[in-house]
Amino acid sequence: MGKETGQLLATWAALMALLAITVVAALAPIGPVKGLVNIAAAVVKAALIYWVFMHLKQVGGFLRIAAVGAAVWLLILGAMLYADISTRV
Amino acid sequence: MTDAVAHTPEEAHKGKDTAEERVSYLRAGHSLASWLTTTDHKRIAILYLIAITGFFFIGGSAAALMRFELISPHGMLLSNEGYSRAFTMHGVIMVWFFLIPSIPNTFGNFLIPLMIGAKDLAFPRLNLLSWYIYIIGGCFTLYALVGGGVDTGWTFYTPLSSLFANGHVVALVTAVFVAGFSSILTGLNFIVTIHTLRAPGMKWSRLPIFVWSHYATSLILVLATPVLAITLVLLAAERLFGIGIFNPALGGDPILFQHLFWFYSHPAVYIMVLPAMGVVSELVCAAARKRIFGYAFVAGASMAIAGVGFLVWGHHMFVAGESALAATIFSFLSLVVAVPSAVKVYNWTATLYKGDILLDPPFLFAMGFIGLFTVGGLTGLMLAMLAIDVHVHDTYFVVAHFHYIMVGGTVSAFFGALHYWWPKITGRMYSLTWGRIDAALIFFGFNLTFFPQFILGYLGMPRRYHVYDPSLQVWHVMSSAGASILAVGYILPFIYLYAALRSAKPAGPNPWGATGLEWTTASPPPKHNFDHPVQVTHEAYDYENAPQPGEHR
Amino acid sequence: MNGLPPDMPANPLPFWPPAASAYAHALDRLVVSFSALIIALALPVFVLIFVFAIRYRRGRKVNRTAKERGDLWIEIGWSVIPFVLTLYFFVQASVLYAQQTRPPANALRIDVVGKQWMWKFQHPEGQGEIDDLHVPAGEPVMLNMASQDVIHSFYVPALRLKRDVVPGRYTRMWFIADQPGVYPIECSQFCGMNHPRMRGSLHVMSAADYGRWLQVSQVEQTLADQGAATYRKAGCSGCHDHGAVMRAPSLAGLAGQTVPLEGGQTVVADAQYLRDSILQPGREVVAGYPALMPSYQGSLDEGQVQTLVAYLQSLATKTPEVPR
Amino acid sequence: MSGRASQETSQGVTLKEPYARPGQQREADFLGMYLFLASEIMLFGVIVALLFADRFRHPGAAEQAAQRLKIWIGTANTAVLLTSSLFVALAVVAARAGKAKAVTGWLAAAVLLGLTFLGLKGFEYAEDFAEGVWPVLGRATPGNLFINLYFVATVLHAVHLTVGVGLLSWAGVRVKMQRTRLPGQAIVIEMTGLYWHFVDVVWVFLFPLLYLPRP
Ligand code: HEA
Ligand code: HEA
Ligand code: HEC
Ligand code: CUA
Ligand SMILES: [Cu+2]
Repeated sequence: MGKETGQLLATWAALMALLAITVVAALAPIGPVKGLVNIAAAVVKAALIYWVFMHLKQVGGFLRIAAVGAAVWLLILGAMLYADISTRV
Repeated sequence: MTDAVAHTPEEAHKGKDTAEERVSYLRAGHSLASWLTTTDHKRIAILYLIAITGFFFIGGSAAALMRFELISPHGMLLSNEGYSRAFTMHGVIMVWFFLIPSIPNTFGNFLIPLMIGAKDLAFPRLNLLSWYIYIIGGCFTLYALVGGGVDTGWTFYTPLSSLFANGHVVALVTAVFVAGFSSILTGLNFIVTIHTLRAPGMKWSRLPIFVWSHYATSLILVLATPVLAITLVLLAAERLFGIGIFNPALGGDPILFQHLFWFYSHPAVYIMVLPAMGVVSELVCAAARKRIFGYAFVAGASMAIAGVGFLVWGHHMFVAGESALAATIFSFLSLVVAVPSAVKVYNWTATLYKGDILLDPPFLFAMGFIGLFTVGGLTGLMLAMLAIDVHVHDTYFVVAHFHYIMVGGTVSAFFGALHYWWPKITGRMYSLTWGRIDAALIFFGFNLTFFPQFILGYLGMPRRYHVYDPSLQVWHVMSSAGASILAVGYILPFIYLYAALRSAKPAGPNPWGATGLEWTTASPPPKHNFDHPVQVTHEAYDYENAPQPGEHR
Repeated sequence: MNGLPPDMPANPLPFWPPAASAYAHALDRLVVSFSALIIALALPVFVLIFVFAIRYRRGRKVNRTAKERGDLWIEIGWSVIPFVLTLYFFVQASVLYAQQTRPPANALRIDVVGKQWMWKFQHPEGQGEIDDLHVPAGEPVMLNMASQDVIHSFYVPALRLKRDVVPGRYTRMWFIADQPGVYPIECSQFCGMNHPRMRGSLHVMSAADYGRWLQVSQVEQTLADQGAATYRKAGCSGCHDHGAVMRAPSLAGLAGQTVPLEGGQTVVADAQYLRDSILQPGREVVAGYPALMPSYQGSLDEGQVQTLVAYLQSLATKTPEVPR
Repeated sequence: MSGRASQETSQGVTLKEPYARPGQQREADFLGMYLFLASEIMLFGVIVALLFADRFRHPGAAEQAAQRLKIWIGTANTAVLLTSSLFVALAVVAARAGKAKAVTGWLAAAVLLGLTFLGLKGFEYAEDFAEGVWPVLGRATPGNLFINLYFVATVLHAVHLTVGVGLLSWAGVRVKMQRTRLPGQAIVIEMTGLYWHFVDVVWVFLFPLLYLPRP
């Protein structure tokens, strides 16, 4: 088993662990924080997949921006939508 | 197939082909199939040119119909529904099937590889695919048109479009959805090309502004278009299955549709104007025979417009029921986005200072662009002012605003580009006199058509009305008269440009004495763009060392 | 027809609309002064392009030396100065707009329903009108607007005001018209086939004329009374009144109160909430009650719901201190 | 067809028309794919934004409605997809090393998992329908809105996944038939893999947002 394969397996294990955490958090009676835990776990999972499986670890700076920059635009959409919906009368 | 074969008898008879023409991309294969399966960016550009011209005339015919109808205050020709269908088809076709692909997919496609010294776009087959996707979208549009049309307006507001409108809403929405993928693929192709295929020495700081503005445009194409795509999917699902996301009766929110629509469509207006700004930057420099004033600022302004342009969409919804806080934020940001536009306009003007100005047709179109864009943009600022918009929203004031930018601006730039690069694309020079007459005709006809609409709008004439108060008729008659002049102005080039194809005057590689790699290769360019390896040693617009314009141009 | 006020001479070449309120005049002033600014910003561009094109045209012998390539301070100057100038107008326009969102408490409330393709108005005294709206001059009037179907937009050019009328929610608009006369009302949001014919007239009347109009068009029941009738007819009383079999919250004094909801949130019982409670009862369920109330979507139209809302709100004013 | 010239370089990489260097071509391929996926981020991002908007507008409704979904199928499917991503990643490693046999093996395994996902999803839909969790006949309750969004999101995801299964199979067959030669054309596997991982990422977000809201 090469070093690279080992890394992939470790990543997979981490992903599965995060999945377990999410499901447990969702079912446990821990109140509204569970929403945050779930989102956070999803973000970490996505980051792992992008970083390792999708080679962001290996590619250059601009490619990294190109790959995940769209998230910033989504945040714009979300923020402005929120600005409207939350303050409507 | 390459050189000197298979001429039509007519051409052989005239025997006027130049040596460049015989080895040009135009002659690399003559069969229809060689065009329809080409992966040469220059040929695909011409495929686009033909297709968008067709759609421009369909959309223009709808405009002609509307302007004819509006001569009388009582509606003399069309039913209410007929008129609604006319402006819906006009808007949809003009926006998605003409203006958005107009400059990028024709001139961008043709010129970006030439300008950066590449053999082709990064993904030539993808480029062809995106033309086919565009054509499929176009077929859906034609189907919706022939099948009786749609009466929702180009904005497809719910719940009218989802629950009430009859007509081929789903077909038309599909058309726009499909065409969107063509946009995405083209944008992606441009970005990758500009990143990876610049010739040795073509640093970012040496890129022509045309390339910069297409780069900015492409970012919007890639990031905004998918939002429209999914929104239209939801709209279709709403209409077909009643999923209720935009339906207030099921707890949905119709305003949400507007948010998503404008999240795309406001950036999309910059898709329509940024390439035109790129064209005008080239034209102004070539006209003044000077380096552009403030290169870094003009290039940066394109990027700034693309970025900030994503933050202002809510200015279309000031009276639609968005919150006052959101409206104020959007209003403010709309003023911010005017700043990079101001930078462009003032830098173009400064570029002309102490220039050596050629008054040839392309440059007249460019100056027309600057003036009309300024009027359109500054009235856009009026619209961005909250209280003013409350009065003029959804009136002819808005109609006038966007035609000033889109028709007076972008279409003028499109014609400017056509006149500027026509000799490069075809190798032949047209009649400059006719070109000048045409530029003047379009400028005059345009103002006569659309200036009265500002007044109509302030008087309170709502848009999408075909019956109106008789006291307003004078302005409408003026507008319709202007539109007929405009129509002549748009048809005329077809005559003299076509005549140029047949004329004996080869243009030579660089008729305007312009800088830019595209002028260093033959006209029309050979199949692989450059006969020699390209090496860039100078910054853009190095007019000090440029050749002089051709004598008879 | 629905054109300019009949008592005004028809202007053969109108280029400024009549103004019927102080607000309209204020807006006109803003527009004129802002137009002056944008002309000032645009004129240099127009003039210079023209002058340069002539002065520096090719073949003319002029001094072309010292070709500048750009200058940071020039760039900053012509971006920042115009921007700052527009900010002044931004503030003014935003202030005017903000005023629009806050109707005065004493405003005369008129309920408006937009439906394909007509405007329905209901006065508090119970008068109903279609496409014609009579209002007193010099008094604040607040329109509480609902749509029966698609989005419409209530537009009175003479007031320089418009507001979309959105299905599923109430939107509001208010004004003080001070110029008696008849002014066109338009629907400015495309709403289907007869959108260009969805027009009406705003009759602004002096206080005396308005009083007379109220007399002449008097109806038996006020809006709240009509609501009370609907309340009984639709069977609301069967659940909500004392002694009903079903356990449902009492509605007396509800309007304006803060209601605790199932799930912990609270909400103020404004017109929008009352409307939603009737048409989408499942959306916000009162804490401690079963979600058993049926939806009246489809059986009551927006106009009837407005009468109900008026009725429920009248209960609040009659008995303000009912403990919940 | 005015076919595109292509040539083999010394490293065995197939160099296509506009490119002069293998590194340049590789960068272009990666950039192109990342940008395409960026556009997909926006596409699915809208659905996510709508889910948030829905939860904001109807507090509590999502928490109620989500309990009607089959959380265990969702969880199992997440595990299935994450594992399939591992297999695809291993296929890429093998492809870069030129081990064609291993590549087809990993790809076949990933395809199988993809099909498992689709099978489970189909079963879940059938159960949903049987229990009346059904989008079309929506009554006027906010919970239905959530369910409808659930259907839009998962169907859209399933369509992407189906395309992914197709791509993986196509790549596997090409490797098997030696139409795609490794390691010279490993880029084919890498690009297909990027797409597959992306579909996985989408699910990683959809899963908690759809299945896990709980009061
Ligand atoms: C190419 C298309 C295009 C472009 C570039 C623009 C550019 C702008 N638009 Fe326009 N717009 C449309 C196309 C376009 N628009 C369309 C199609 C609609 C209607 C859609 C529909 O409802 O059907 C619309 C509608 C529209 C509205 C909504 C109106 C309404 O429905 O009520 C608003 C409101 O803010 C607006 C604002 C602006 C602004 C601030 C800009 C700015 O970007 C303009 C910036 C330019 C300048 C300002 C001029 C140059 C600057 C100077 C000369 C220097 C001085 C400047 C300063 C003060 C800094 N536009
Ligand atoms: C994007 C580009 C674009 C372009 C290029 C144009 C070009 C023109 N437009 Fe259009 N327009 C829009 C985009 C565009 N428009 C949009 C988005 C809307 C909003 C739609 C909506 O509300 O949903 C709109 C709406 C719109 C209206 C408002 C309709 C209404 O609200 O009631 C009007 C009215 O005058 C109008 C006029 C014109 C005219 C006269 C031209 C002219 O410039 C056109 C000139 C071209 C020609 C005239 C073609 C020449 C060919 C012929 C003349 C052949 C004639 C043949 C026969 C008649 C058989 N347009
Ligand atoms: C079948 C019984 C029933 C009928 C009939 C009924 N309601 Fe209700 N209503 C309820 C119940 C139970 C509640 C509390 C649960 C909830 O909020 O949904 C309620 C709540 C309300 C509320 C919110 C009360 C609060 O305290 O916030 C209003 C307002 C209301 N109803 C008005 C009406 C009107 C108006 C009608 C007639 C058109 C009507 N109801 C008919 C049972 C009924
Ligand atoms: Cu109602 Cu337009
Ligand atoms: Cu806009």
